[in-house]
Amino acid sequence: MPVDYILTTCPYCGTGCNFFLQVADGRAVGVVPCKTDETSAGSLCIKGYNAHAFVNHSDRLTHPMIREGDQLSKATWEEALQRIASEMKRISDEHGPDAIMVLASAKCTNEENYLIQKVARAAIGTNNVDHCARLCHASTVAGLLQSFGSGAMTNTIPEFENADCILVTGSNTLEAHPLIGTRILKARDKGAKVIVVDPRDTPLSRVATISMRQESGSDVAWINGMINIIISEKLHDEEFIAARTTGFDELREIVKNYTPERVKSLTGIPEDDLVSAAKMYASADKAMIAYAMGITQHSNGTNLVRALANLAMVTGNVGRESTGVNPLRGQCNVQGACDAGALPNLYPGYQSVEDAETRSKFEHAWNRKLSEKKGMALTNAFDKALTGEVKAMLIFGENPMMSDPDIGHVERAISKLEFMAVIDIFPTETVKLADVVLPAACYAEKNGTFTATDRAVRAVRKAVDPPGDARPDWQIACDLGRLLAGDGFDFASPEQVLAEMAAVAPIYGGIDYERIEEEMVRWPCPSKDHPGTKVLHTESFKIGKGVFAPIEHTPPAEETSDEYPLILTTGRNLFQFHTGTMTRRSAKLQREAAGPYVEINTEDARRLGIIDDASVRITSRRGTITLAARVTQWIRPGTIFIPFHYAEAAANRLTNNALDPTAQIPEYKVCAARLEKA
Amino acid sequence: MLRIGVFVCHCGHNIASAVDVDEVVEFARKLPGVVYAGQNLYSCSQEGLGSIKKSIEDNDLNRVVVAACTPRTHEPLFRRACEQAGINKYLFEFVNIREHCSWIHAKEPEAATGKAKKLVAMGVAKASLLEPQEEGESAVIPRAVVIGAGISGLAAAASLLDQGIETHIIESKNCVGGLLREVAVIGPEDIDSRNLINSLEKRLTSSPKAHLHLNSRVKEVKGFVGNFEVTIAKGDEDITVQAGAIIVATGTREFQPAGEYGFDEYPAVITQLELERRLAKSDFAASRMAIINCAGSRQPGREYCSRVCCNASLKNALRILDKNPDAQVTILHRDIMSCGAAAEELYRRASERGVRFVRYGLEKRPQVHAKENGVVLEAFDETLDETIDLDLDLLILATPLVPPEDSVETGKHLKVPRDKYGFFLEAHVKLRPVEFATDGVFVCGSARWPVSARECIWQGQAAAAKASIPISEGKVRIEAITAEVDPDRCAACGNCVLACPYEAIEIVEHLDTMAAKVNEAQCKGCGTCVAACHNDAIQQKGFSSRQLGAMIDALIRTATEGTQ
Amino acid sequence: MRLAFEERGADYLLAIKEAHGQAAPVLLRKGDDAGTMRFDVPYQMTMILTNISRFIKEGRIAVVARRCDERAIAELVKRDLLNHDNLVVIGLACSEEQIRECRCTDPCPSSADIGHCAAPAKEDQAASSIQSMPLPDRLDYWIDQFRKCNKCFGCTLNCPVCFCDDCLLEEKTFTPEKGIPPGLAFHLIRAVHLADKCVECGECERSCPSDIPLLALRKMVNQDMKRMFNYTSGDPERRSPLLTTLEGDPMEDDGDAC
Amino acid sequence: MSEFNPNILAFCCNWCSYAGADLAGVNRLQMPPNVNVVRVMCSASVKPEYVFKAISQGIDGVLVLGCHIGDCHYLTGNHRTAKRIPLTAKILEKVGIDPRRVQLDWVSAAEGEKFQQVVTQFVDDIRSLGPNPMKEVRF
Repeated sequence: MPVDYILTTCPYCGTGCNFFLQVADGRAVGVVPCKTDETSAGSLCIKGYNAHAFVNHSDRLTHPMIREGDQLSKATWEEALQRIASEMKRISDEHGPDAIMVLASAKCTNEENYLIQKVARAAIGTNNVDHCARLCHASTVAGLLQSFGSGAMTNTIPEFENADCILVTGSNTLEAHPLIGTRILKARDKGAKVIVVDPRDTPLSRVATISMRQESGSDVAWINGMINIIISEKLHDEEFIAARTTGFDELREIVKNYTPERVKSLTGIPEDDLVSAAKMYASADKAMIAYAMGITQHSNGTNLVRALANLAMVTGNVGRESTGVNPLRGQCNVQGACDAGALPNLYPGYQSVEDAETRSKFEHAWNRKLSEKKGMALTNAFDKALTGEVKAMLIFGENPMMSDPDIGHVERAISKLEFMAVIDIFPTETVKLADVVLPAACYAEKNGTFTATDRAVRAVRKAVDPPGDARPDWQIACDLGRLLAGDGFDFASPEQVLAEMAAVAPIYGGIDYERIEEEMVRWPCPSKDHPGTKVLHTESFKIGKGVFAPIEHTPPAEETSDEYPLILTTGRNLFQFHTGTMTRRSAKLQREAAGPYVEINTEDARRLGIIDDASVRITSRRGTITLAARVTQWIRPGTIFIPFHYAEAAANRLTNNALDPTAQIPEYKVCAARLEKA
Repeated sequence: MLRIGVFVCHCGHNIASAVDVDEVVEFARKLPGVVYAGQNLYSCSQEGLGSIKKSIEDNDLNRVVVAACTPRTHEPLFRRACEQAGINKYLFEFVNIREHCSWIHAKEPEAATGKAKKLVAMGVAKASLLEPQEEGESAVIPRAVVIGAGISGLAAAASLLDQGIETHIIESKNCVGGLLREVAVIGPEDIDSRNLINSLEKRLTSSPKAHLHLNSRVKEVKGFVGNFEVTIAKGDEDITVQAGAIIVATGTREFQPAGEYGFDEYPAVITQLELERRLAKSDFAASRMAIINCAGSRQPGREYCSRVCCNASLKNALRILDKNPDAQVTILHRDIMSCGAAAEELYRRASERGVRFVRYGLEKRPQVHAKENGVVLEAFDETLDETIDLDLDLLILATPLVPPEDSVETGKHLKVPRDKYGFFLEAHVKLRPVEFATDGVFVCGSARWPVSARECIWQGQAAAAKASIPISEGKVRIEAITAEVDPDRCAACGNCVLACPYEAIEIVEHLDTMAAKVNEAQCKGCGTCVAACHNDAIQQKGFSSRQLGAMIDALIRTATEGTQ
Repeated sequence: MRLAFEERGADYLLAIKEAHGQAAPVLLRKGDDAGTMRFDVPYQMTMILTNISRFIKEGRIAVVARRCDERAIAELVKRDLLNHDNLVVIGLACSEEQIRECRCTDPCPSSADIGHCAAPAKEDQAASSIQSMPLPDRLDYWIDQFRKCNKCFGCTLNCPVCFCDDCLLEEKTFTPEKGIPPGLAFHLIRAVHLADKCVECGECERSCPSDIPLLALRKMVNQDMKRMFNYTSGDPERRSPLLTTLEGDPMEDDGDAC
Repeated sequence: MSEFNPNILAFCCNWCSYAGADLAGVNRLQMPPNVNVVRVMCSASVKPEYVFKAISQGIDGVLVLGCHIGDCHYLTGNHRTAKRIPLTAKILEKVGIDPRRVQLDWVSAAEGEKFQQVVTQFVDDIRSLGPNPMKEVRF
């Protein structure tokens, strides 16, 4: 047929919208929203509408390349795969398998992530596998596992629409998860109260019922402050607390010190607003919390997540429809990559690598002896590369030269590596430093599944052929697996891969292609006759009782000084996505937000003599970038914001790689900086 | 890299008396892209232009903004200066702070200065987005059309023919000569008007290149400089003439003062032209006469001085005395405008020969009363401060000249403006006399203002000289304000095709799709298509949406951020 | 719906069918398995048709079209953006529910091949209630609505009569806001662009993730077009009054300031 | 809060109304200093987009002036203006902006006095309407 409409899943944020790729003459030429899709309901965001644009871009990698001196030269698949396999074997033989770090990708399918972690664990023999969830929601996974026993969104996207109150913090929802943001708007239009807590006035905060701008890094204070108000106003759910939780008394003791006055001094939030917000949240019948990087990307990220869990449990807002604690995952398959075990401490389905019983289950399934040692986090791997403990990296579809904090540090670390292979669709900043480059197929060119932020497993369908010699990552992983290990990688299709994953990961136990083809299933789904799960923790928590965690406010790792008087925070804008690899190659998206900029408050700008669009230089303790000023009243005075999409002025040259001790997530959201006219 | 120079003009006191030029210069200096800001006493003077040129070179400017008077008159001058200094003339932007600011806010210097800053900010904003343009050229049809065969039209036609230019003359009457045909002699030198008309007519009839269309009217005019198409209605027949230039010499007519001073009521009350007619006859017999000057002019509704009447009254008074030395002639006047030595001599002679001059005012206008075989005129003499009664055989009203009835039509055909009395408005009285703002269309004689026959001839010749410039050059430049399509943006919806008043746009194939295309020679640069286009695929050079958008932004910015 | 191929001699049929549990647009050729056809989901067929027609240079396409599609097609044919000779229109009568959703006053296709014509809606409650607000309240209302806009361009991309590939609203010339929401001008410019072509299919409102009542705005402007120029979009005979001279369309003087 | 001083944008066509404005200047006809003229070749080139942009960003009023119908230097250019601009004002009314903030009038090259009158009247109108509410709106 000359024109086809292929139903598939959006490759951008984790909302998991389905749409039709319009294919004509073998090319992806457009996007049509799917009116009957439960998630998107016939709408999309601007990125979704442009999801076809980068697919045909002339920059696509079309053939394998091997480094010869300063140059990457065209090679055959045979040569390139052999080269990777032999280097991996050599380094494993010389330094042990733990000298190799494998990075999986939140842009790859569940099947591919499963295979990539299997390459690391079963073929190379190391648990050193991680992916960019480390940089976004590692603290969520850690925090919610501890509080609730499950590190995922407790509820689902459509439920937002029916909530009575929605507390959004650290999430610029309308820009970063547009179709979740608009669900919140629908709830608002139906009368729900919306509370937004963010150092920036986001598009959502402008239509919110209450908008509070806290100082970056002061979140524990206002959360504890709200809990304190709720308890002292007797708005807490005693029944729920007694029946379903432990540790309430310790929490009560701790939060007592967080009076509205003290919270104001720590956060800058006016007392009245805090009290109103607390009452509003606590007195709603169904109150949801949504959060994202503004909570997780802190050196106390895990604690912050647990503080939000405290808030939800205190009011009994867990385990029912339109309640819960809802981390909004930012990549099309970051949820799935975690589910599939692309984490150094967890096998597929969140099963600990340190648990002997689990390990033996996997050893049996994979027919291999597996490492007992917990692997290395992505954020630690670059430190270890500098010290020489890590010698090689195998990177699937990640771009640490843009995405990781303190890029200067990453660059130095990569230069120390003996070998780095990168599999990607575009010549990213990281690809340029690789020893071997393999061209991958993008989402439109392969079959598979993505798991959305609300645990919905959604089909990705092949619409067009990959360009040139590019191949899907699952085939590449299988090829590498076979070369390194021989058996265990003979999959003819992603369908077979998911079948194996379902067999070892109970939360996926009942999920297969036949079901995915026709219905939307959310894990946990332990068996074929299980309908999947919308709301988690309905009867009891995964770990039995929910655990209150008494958390104290701690200042961020880096504070302002005379030399660096401003707080720098980073994030997304609507039109670009992450390191810009795809969106900056989509003409319309690029036109909307073409170049790097820093948001600075009108008052600060006046004081510094900076006008809109003026070129400014920003310096942190780690680096300097030059970019355009965007003077706005939408950001707190004293705080500046840089979207991290732009390689020419990469925000992560400036950010701090201070890590959360539990989750090893870097503190992207706070560092000290100086701004001056360029 | 933008390097804008801003030059603010004092225009002597014209601007500087209301606008604080120093302040505007200081303000301009801080605008984005401005590297130089200066001021001139008279920017348009040799000295002013020289200093602008020098600044362009010294400061390596690539955009020039002059804040002075109106682009309608002075833009060519400054554009030329830019060209001489090596900048494409389309990189020049004019800001009008005189007509649009200092002159109309003369009593509010502070507000005028604030507004001047806004206007300068807008001009600079537009200038930063100006682009160099190439002008197109178009051929000129070596033929001229003169509308009107009065003395001005005849003089213009004769002059064109002298230069060997084929000329069509369109006359609505059945003979040439126009209003002058009704006047026997032309004062103050007493020239025989018939001889004058005949000699000019002879120059036409003797030339094979002259085509005189009598009993004809202009029916339609299409086209533009160098390429007009004039349709002439001659009886039942339509003739189409292609021409490179058009001269408007439609002349004037005498105002008929219905109801004033007993006109239409008493047969003894006549107009000056009627007097001319009677004087031309041998049986002229009246002996007691008065002439009222400014009858129907210099009064509310017709405020202007008709310029030719005073001399005509003096001349006719003397002619009456020549015929009947005993005649009593009184001239009632408000001021006698007899400029020049010859006319002043006329006045002296009239006084010497007993013509009585009575000055009247509008407050106490002369009254006319009935009388057998004449009228009684009761007039208040301002000089004597008393009322006098005059028994008259004839009362002559010196009424003003007014535009012919069809001047409205003529104006519409040619798209040229008329003033509030209906006379044609030239582009600028001093800088572009006898030219209309519309290129290729010229005006002469009393069509533009009541003038004497002598001036008619001068102006006819001047218009002919101007009209011959494009014809002898053989080509005209098309100002680079035409519309342009970005075929990659164009959706080929045809909005512009439909909107264009000139049918200058068509949809053509572009790569594998369709797009609009502007025929540049047909495009007149109105920009109607631009407003019809939904996605800015069509832009007018020099008036792009980005440029105008930047002007709006600048206006908003100066309003919110102040003009300090 | 084989009547497209057999009776009306089409080479292709554009319709909606059931696929993967969803209603999906599909282009069929004679003999293809249509599966289960769906007529209950209001996809904007004209928009899909226009996109398809760029790639199908030969052959006639049959399209399942509602009344608003017919009118949208008329607008496009007038502008030579679609060739009527290459189209076969199969009329689909709207259900009562859809008429209610669109507050549609003209729901019945010229030939109702599928379904039965239901009664048109009387008036748009949303539009009239907005119209009845005093100006300051109305402005507040719209500002609150437009603040929800997250510039997905769904209203333009899914619009059957929005035919530009590059949209003016993507430029900063008239809508200088960086980021979202775009300002008031964004919506006003769209309103004027659609004034002489909107067929009130309601797709802008349906595809708006933020539920901005865009159809109500369109209807209000269309009423003005009717009042001022006696013009209704979708009339195959009449060109836009905004592009023609006054001779073509003398203005009704409705006593306004202008 | 100081006295309301409207910030007004006017589009004048080159041939008639700009010349009329010039004539008003030549005749020293005094008028309020709130109107800032942008010269365009024909009033028909005034995109409704300019008006919407200006009003959305807080300009208090937009005045569009062209040649009288029948006198357009570009034949029938201003016929489009005669329809476009009133529609533009109507659309503004739909979203709650007073349509009197956008006015269209015809001023010939000879009508310096009319230019003065139109400007004075428009400034008065805008003064009575008060500041454009969009000035206070932060989207």
